[in-house]
Amino acid sequence: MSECRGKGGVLINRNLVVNFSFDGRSYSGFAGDTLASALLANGVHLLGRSFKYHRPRGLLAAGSEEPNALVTVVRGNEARSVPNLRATQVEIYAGLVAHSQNRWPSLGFDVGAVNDWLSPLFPAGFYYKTFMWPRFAWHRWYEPRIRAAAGLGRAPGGPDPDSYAQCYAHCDVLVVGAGAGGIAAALAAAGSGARVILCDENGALGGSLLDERANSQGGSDAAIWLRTALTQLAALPNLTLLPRTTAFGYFPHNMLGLCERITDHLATPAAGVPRERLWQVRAREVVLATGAIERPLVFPGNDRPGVMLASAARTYLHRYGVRVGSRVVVLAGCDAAYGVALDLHAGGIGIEAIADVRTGAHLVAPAAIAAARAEKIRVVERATVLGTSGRLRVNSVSLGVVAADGSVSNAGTLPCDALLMSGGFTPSVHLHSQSRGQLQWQADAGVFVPAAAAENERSVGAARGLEGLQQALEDGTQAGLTAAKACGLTPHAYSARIAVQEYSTRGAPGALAQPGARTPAKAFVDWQNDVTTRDLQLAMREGFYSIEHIKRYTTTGMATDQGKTSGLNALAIIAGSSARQVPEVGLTTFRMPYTPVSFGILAGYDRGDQFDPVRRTPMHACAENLGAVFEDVGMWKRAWYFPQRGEDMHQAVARECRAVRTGCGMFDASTLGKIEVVGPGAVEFMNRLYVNSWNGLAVGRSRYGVLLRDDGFVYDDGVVARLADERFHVTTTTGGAARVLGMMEDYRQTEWTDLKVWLTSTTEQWAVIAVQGPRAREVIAPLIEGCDLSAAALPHMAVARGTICGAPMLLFRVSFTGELGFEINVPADYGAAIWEAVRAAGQKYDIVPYGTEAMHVLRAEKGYIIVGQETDGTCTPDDVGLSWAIGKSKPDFVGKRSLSRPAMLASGRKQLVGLLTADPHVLLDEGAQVTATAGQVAPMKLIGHVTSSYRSEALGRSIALAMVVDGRARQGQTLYVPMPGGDLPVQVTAPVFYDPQGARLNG
Amino acid sequence: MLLIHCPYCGDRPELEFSYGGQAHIARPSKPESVTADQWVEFLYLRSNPRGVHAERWRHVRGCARYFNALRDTRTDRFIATYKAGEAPPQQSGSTP
Amino acid sequence: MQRFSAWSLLKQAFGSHGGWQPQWRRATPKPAYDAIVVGGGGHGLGTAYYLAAEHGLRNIALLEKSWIGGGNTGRNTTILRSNYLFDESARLYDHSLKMWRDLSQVLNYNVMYSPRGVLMLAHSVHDVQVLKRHIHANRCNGVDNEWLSPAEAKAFCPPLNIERNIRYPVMGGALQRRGGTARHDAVAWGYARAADALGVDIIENCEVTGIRRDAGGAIQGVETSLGYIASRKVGVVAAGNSSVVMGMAGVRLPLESFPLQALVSEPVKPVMPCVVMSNSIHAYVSQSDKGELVIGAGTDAYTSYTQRGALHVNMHTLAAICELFPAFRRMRMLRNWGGIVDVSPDRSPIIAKTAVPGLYVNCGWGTGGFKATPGSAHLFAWTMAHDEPHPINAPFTIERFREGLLIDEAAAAAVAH
Amino acid sequence: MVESATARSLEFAATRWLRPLPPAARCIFCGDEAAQAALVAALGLPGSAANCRAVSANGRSLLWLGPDERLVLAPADQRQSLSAAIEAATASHAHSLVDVSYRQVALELHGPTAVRLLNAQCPLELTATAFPVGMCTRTIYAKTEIVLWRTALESFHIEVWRSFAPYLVTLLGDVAKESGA
Ligand SMILES: Cc1cc2nc3c(=O)[nH]c(=O)nc-3n(C[C@H](O)[C@H](O)[C@H](O)COP(=O)(O)OP(=O)(O)OC[C@H]3O[C@@H](n4cnc5c(N)ncnc54)[C@H](O)[C@@H]3O)c2cc1C
Ligand SMILES: NC(=O)c1ccc[n+]([C@@H]2O[C@H](COP(=O)([O-])OP(=O)(O)OC[C@H]3O[C@@H](n4cnc5c(N)ncnc54)[C@H](O)[C@@H]3O)[C@@H](O)[C@H]2O)c1
Ligand SMILES: Cc1cc2nc3c(=O)[nH]c(=O)nc-3n(C[C@H](O)[C@H](O)[C@H](O)COP(=O)(O)O)c2cc1C
Ligand SMILES: [Zn+2]
Repeated sequence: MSECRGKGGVLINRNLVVNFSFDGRSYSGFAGDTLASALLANGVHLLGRSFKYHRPRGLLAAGSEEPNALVTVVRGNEARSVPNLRATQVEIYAGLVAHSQNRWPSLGFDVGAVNDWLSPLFPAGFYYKTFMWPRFAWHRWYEPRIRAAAGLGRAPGGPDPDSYAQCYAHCDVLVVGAGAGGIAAALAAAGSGARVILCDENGALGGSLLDERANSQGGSDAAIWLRTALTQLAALPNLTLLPRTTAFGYFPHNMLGLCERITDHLATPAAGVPRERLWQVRAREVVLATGAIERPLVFPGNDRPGVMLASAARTYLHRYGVRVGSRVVVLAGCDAAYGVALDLHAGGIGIEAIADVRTGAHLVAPAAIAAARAEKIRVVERATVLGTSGRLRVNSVSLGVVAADGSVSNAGTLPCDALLMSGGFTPSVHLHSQSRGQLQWQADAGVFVPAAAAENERSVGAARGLEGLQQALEDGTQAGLTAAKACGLTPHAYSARIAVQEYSTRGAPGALAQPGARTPAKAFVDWQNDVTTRDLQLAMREGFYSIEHIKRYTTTGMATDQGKTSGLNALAIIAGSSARQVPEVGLTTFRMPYTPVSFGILAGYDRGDQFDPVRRTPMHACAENLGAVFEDVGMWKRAWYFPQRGEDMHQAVARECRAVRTGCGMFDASTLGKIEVVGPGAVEFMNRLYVNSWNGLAVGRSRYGVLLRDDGFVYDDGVVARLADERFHVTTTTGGAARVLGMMEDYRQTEWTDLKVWLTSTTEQWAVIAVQGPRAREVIAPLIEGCDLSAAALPHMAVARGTICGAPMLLFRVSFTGELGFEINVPADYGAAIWEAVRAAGQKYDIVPYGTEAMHVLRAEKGYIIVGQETDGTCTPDDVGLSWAIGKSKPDFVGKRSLSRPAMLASGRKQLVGLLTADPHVLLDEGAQVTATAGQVAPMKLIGHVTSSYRSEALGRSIALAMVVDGRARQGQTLYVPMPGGDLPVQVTAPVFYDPQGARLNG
Repeated sequence: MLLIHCPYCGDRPELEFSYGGQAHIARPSKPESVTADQWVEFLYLRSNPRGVHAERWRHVRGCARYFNALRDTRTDRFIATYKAGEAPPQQSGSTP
Repeated sequence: MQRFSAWSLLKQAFGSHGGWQPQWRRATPKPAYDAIVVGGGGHGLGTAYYLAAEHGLRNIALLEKSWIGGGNTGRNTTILRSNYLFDESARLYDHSLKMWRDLSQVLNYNVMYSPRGVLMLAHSVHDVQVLKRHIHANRCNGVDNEWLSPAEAKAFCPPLNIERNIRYPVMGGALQRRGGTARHDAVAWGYARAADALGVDIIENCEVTGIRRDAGGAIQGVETSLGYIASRKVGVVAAGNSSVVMGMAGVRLPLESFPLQALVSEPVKPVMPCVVMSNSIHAYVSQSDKGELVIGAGTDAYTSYTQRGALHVNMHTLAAICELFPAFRRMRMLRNWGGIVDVSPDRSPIIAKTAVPGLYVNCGWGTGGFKATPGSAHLFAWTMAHDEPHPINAPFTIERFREGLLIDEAAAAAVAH
Repeated sequence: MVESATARSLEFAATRWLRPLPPAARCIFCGDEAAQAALVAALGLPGSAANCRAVSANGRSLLWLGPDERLVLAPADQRQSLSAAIEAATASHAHSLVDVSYRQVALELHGPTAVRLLNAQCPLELTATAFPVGMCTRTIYAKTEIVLWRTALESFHIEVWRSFAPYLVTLLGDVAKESGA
C-alpha cells in the first residue's frame, strides 16, 4: 500500500489485510474498505471510461451517488458477474475480482476515445439527424455499431446460481437513513415503544457522523455519540436494524421497498444464504433521514480523474484513512468546502489553495476564510476555473478571477493532483417525491426541499435542507416522537447533543462563470451520460423548452445514477440560459428505484417449478407410472397421452381412441371445475345464469349447460347435475373454474340479492374417473354397490349415489366421447385407489388409460365443442350450434339481451361446421384459414378458420371442425384452405362425424 | 400495493382483492325491454373519471364479499369503503 | 425546415452547432383554427401532420396539456408489429407497419425503426394453437409471421431459455421479422417538426378544459387553460384521458383507464437481438440502442390516472423474465414508470366520427398503440378531413359495441402489445 | 385399500416447525345469522364466531370465513355424523352445507420462526396484536390461497387446497432453509 493511506479511518481494520484484483492486477486493502477507497489507497485514480466519449474517469464521490466509477465484479464465473456496480459501494473481500468497463483494449489505452476527438460530430441528439440514408442502413449498418459502442458493462453470462429472498414486514415507524437524523428518530420512536425499522444503504451506520474529524483523543464527539447510540439501538427489542439495505421505492399507502444485500460483501457466503432480500414494509409512519448529496461544479475539464467532490475526499480520509492527493486545490462553492480543506490539512494533506467561486460577497462566511488563512491556506476569492490538465489524472488547474463587471482575469495555473469541489448540498428528496409529496423551492439555499406530504411521512435533517449535526439530531428526535405519537403511543422524552465545528452547506447550483471565449474543453453536467453545458444549450437552441424534453434529448439524468449529482446543476443551467427561475423550469419525476435493484429480488421465490404452483390430480402418480406425457392446462398437469414402448404421440392417441370406441378407456377428469350451488334460490339462480332452463331437470338427472357473459358470447360450459331440489353440482372447464365461480359470485352478491343461494367450490373435493366405451358398464359394475347401472335405471345423463370399493361415490352417466360412459366421482383421497381398482377390473376388457389428446379427438368426432378452442370469445351459442340448449321461454338469462343485437342476428356470422379434406390423408393445420374460392392471393377474402383437426381412428381419415361464415348453409360445398404449398380443397359437412344419431351413447 | 379497508375484515393488502369495476351499475331488471342504447350503456359505457370513482372490490382472498369504495383516481387514495347495497357516503365539500 | 443529414451535422460541427434552429416553434394560440387536434402524443402530432401534408389544411392547432410526447408515447416499450388476428386489425396495423419503413425519410428525422423481429412465445398447447391461427391468418392477409421451433427460437434469440426445467417451457414461437422497435421520443419530435414546418401550431401547456357546441349540437371550439379557441373540427387523441376530454362534449366512451408500467435495466452491451413477448406468462423485453433492457409489465387491476402502478405487478413480470432469461437475474432495474392506457372492451381502438358534428375521436389503443402511430394518424387525418372514415378504419367505430360487431383481439389473443 | 387411502391427506416429512395435520371432517356452511346460530348450537359450541375469528370446543372448530360463510372442522370420524347433525339442526333455515373434507388439507406451522416464515410470502401483519390467537382468515401465501388460523402465540393452523399443498410446503421449506430455521 502506498503513501496514499494516511492515519485514521474509522471503518477499516488495519489488522486485516484483504487482497483483491482490479483489471487483472492484484492490490491489497483493509477490511472495511470499499473498492473505491482501496484503489485510491493504492494510488489508482483511473477507474472507468465515460459512456459516449470514452473519457478517462476517476471517482467523483464516495457514496451511492457515484456516476463514474462503474465496475463489473465477477464472483467465480460469468454467471455470477454483475456489471455497473459503483466502486464506492462495493465492499472488498479476499479474492474480489473487479474489472473496468466500456474500454478496449485497456482502461489506460481505449480505442473508443476517438469518440472524444470526434465529439463535435456527436452533440446531443445527433442520431436523430443522420444515419437515414440509405433507407435500410439504420438497422443494418449504423444501429449495430451504435449498440456495440453503447451499453456499459456486459450482462452476466449464465444462469444465476444464487437465490433471492423476500419478506413482508409491518412496523409503526420506518426510518430510512442511519445518519444523525435517522438514528435520533429511531431512538426517539423506539424509546416511545414504537416498533421501528431502521435501514441504511451502507454497511456502516452513521452517515455523516462518520465523516467528522477526530479530536486530540483520537475519536470525534460524533463518533463517540454514534458508538453509544448504536449500542442503544442494538439493545432495543422493538427495533430492527438493517444495514446494507436501500429503501429503493415508496409505494402508495405507505409501503416501501427495501433491498437488503446479504452476501455480496462476503468472501465466502455460507451455502444456502440468499444473496439479497426484498423487504416490502408497510409502515404506519415513515421518517426519511436520507441526508443530502453534494453538488459538483460545472467548469471546463471538470471530469478528469482526481476532480472530486470535496465531501468525498473527507469521507475517504476519515472513514478509510485515504488521502485523495498530496497537493489539493479546493473549489469552494459553499462554506463546507473550507471545513474539508481544514480537515485534509489537519490530516497532513497539502492544500495548494482554496478557490472560492462565489461572486456575491455576502455569500462567503468570513469565519471560514479566516479559519483557512489562520492555517496558512491560500484563499482565492471570486475565483473561477479556466481549465484543467492531466490525461489520466488531473495535474493542474488554471484559475481566473471574476471582476465586479463579470470580466475574468487569469489568476495562474496551480499544479495539483486532486481538485475538490463543492457547489453546496442537495437534499435527498427522492423518496419523499416518489411518494408524491410536494417540493418547495428554497431560493436562498438554491435547493428543493420537501413540502406537504402525501403519505404519513416526514423528512428530517439534511434531507429537508437543515444544516448542522445538532439540528439533524433535534429534528430527527422530534420526528421520531411525532411519528410515535401518530401511532397512538406516548412520546418518551429523548434528547441528544453533539458539539462539532461545522460550516454552512449552502451553495448555489450551476455552472461557474466562464470566460467569454469558447474553449474546446467540455464542462460536464452529467458525468455518466457525458452531457455537457453545451449539450443543454444546444437542446434549448433547438427549441426544446420543457425540462422533460431537454432531459430526453440530451439524456441528462437518465444514466444509472439518475442524476443524483447532476440534476440541480442541469436545472440551474437551463434556467440561466432561458431566463427562467429554477422552479419555473421544474423537476423531472423521481421514480423508483433510488439506486438500481437486481431483478433477482423482485423475482424472488417464483423460480423453476415454484414459478407457479404445479397442480396435480389425486391420480397423477398413477398416470406417471403408466408413462403419461403431461400437458400444462392452467396450473394443472394433465395426462396428454400414454405412449407405450416405441409409440409416438400419433400412434398412442390412435390406440387410445380405438380402445374407447371398441372396448373401454379410462380418463382422469378431476381437473374440471366443480361448484355446488345450494339453497332455496338455486333453481332460479341457475335459470338466470345459464342459457338453459333448469325447472324441468329432475333430481338425479344432469344436463349440458352453457354460460354466456352479458355480452352474449359463450363463456363456459359443462354438465350440471341436480343432486337435490335445492342443490346443483355444476361443472366447468378446467381453465374456467375460478373465473366462472367469480362471475357467479358477482351476480349472486351484487345483482340477485333476492335469492337465497350459496356457492362452494368442490373442484378438489372430488377425484373424477371417466370410464368410456362399449364395455364401460361391464368394467365398473363389479366394483359398485348401491346403485343400479342398467340403462333403464341409469340412462344417459342420469346421476346416482352409491359406493365403489366401499368408497362413497357420485356417479354420472355422461359421455364426452359419444360412447357409453360413466364419470365416477369419489372423494379425492380415494382417487388413486379407485383408479387402480378400475384399471384392474378393466384388464380383462383391455382397458386403456387415455389422455387429453385422445379425449379431444373423440369429442371432435362427435362435434362437441371445447370452449376456448372452437370458441374464442366472439361466438354466440347459435354460432357453435348450441341454440337447442337455450331455454326459449325464459324471460331472461345472462347474455340473452345481447343476443338480439343486430350483428348477432345478421347473416354472415361464422358457424361451426365439419370439414373433410378431399384427400383423407391430409390433415389440416389447426388455425388454418378458409376461403370460398381457390387461387386467391393475399390479402385474401377469408371466410373462416379451422378450430380443431385430427386424424380420426374411427373414420380412418382426417377430420376437422371449423368456424365458417354462414357455414351451415354451405354444407356440401367445396371450400379451400390456402396453405403455403397451395390450396387444399375441403368439403363442408355437419360437425358430427361419428354416430350422428347418438345410438352408442344410450347403449 | 394498496391497503384496502374491507368493511368486514379491516385493512388488508391489495393482493387479497380483485377489482370489480365501476359500482352502482344496476343490471336492468328486464333486459328485453331496454333500448339498444340503454343496453350498450350497461354493458360498456363507464364513467372512468379522473377524480372520485365509486367502484367495486371483492375481498376474494378474504371474506369473499363484494363491497364498494370511493377512491380518487388521481391519487389512489381511498375516501371510503362501504358494503354492497349501501349508498355511497356523502362527501364533504368539494372533492379533494 | 432545416434539413437533417450527415452533411448538415458536419457543417454545424464547424460552427460549434450554433446554427441549429428550433425543431418546432413555441406557438401561442390564435383565436380560431380550421382544425384542432387535442393531444400531443404520436397519434395527435401525426394527425396534425397528415392533415397539413395530405389534406391541404394549413390553419391547424395541436393542443397539448403538458409537453408533447409525454403521454404514453413517451412511456411505452416501443414494440412494433402487425401480426394481429382479425382481418380488420391486420389491415390497420399493417398499414402502419408499412409506414414505419420510410417514416425517417418522410419526416427527415431518424425515428430508428429497427425491424429486429418480434418473437411471441408459446408455453402450452393452447398457446401453440392460438399463435398458429395467427400465422395462418396473417399469411393470407399478406402479413409476415412464421413459426419457430424452440431450437429455432433459441438460434434467433440466444439468451432465451428453452430448457424443459422451467415451469412453462417454451414450445415455440411466432416470429414477425418486420416487427421491431422505434425510438419513441423521435416519433413525437419528428412529427412535431414536420407539422410545424407545414404551419401547424403546436401549443404545449394548453389543456383543453371544455368543449363548446352550438345550438345545433355541432362543435364550435374548445376552452383551454390558455383561453377559448374556435374551430369547427376537433379531433380528440387523448389516450388515457379520452374519457375525460370526450366527457366535456357529453360523449361517453366504452373505455377504462388503467396504469401500465414499464421499466429499464441498467445499460449493457448488446445481448438481446430481438423483441421477445410472452403473453401467457407476461413478459415483454427488448434492448434499446443505448443498451437498457426495456421491459413491459402488466396493467394494474384498477383504473387510475396516477401514472404509476404497484410493485407486485413488476415483480410478476421480472419473475417471468428471469425464467426466460436466467442470466438476467443479476441485471438491475434502473427506472420504472407508469402510463395510463385507455382500454376498450374488445381491446381494439376507436378511430371514428362521433354523434357530435365536427367532433372526432381516436382512442382505445390501450396497451398497444405505439406501433399504430403513423397508420392511425394517417387514417384519423383522413377521417377528419373527409368527415367519413377511410375504409381501413371504417370498422373501428363507437357503434360497433351497440351492434355487437366487436373486433375482439383480446379474446383471441389474451393480451395485445 | 380404501381405508389406507383416506389417511393420506397430506404427505411430507414433518420438521421441527412444520407438521401435517391428520385428516379431518370439514364442511362449508353458508346461511344467514339465524342459520349460523342454529349451526353453533348443533356443534355444541359456546358461541358463534366473530368476524375473522374461530371458536372451538370438543375437538370441533368453527372458523369465520365471511359474513355468511363458515368452515367447520371436526375429527375425521365425524365425517358422516357431522353433516347429518348439522342438516338436522339447521333444516328450518335456508342454508348451504357442503362437505369439503377432501378438498383441502391442513398443516401446522409452529415455533418462534413461524411468523417470519409466514411473512416471507404472506402480506398480513402477524403480530400478536394485529393477528391475535383465535384469529383466522382466508389470505394468500405467495401464489396460493390459504386459511390461516392462529391457534397459539407460536402456532398456526393452515388449510390449503390439496393441489396447492406441495407448492406451499416446498416454499415454506425453501424459506426456512435460507433463514436457517
Ligand atoms: C408502459 C407502456 C408500454 C406500452 N408498450 C407498447 C408497445 O410495446 N407497443 C405499442 O404498440 N404500444 C405500447 N403501449 C401503448 C402506446 O404507448 C399507446 O397506445 C400510444 O403511445 C398512444 O399514443 P397517443 O398519441 O394516442 O397517446 P399519448 O401519447 O398518451 O398522447 C395523448 C396526449 O394527450 C394529452 N392530453 C390529454 N388530455 C388532454 C387535454 N385535456 N388537453 C390537451 N391535451 C391532453 C396528453 O397529455 C398526452 O400527451 C404502451 C403503453 C404503456 C403505458
Ligand atoms: N444540510 C446539508 O445540506 C448537509 C449536507 C451534508 C452533510 N450534512 C450533515 O449531515 C448531517 C445530517 O444528518 P442526516 O442524518 O440528515 O444525514 P446523513 O447524511 O448523516 O445520513 C443520511 C443517511 O441516509 C442514507 N441513505 C440515503 N438514502 C438512502 C436510501 N434510499 N436507503 C437507505 N439509506 C439511505 C445514507 O447512506 C446516509 O447514511 C449533519 O452532520 C449535517 O451537518 C448536511
Ligand atoms: C423505451 C424507453 C427507454 C427508456 N430508457 C431510459 C433510460 O435509459 N434511463 C432513464 O432514466 N429513463 C429511461 N426511460 C424512462 C424515462 O426516463 C421516463 O421514466 C418515462 O419516459 C416516463 O416519464 P416519467 O418517469 O417522467 O413519468 C425510458 C423510457 C422509454 C419509453
Ligand atoms: Zn373481507
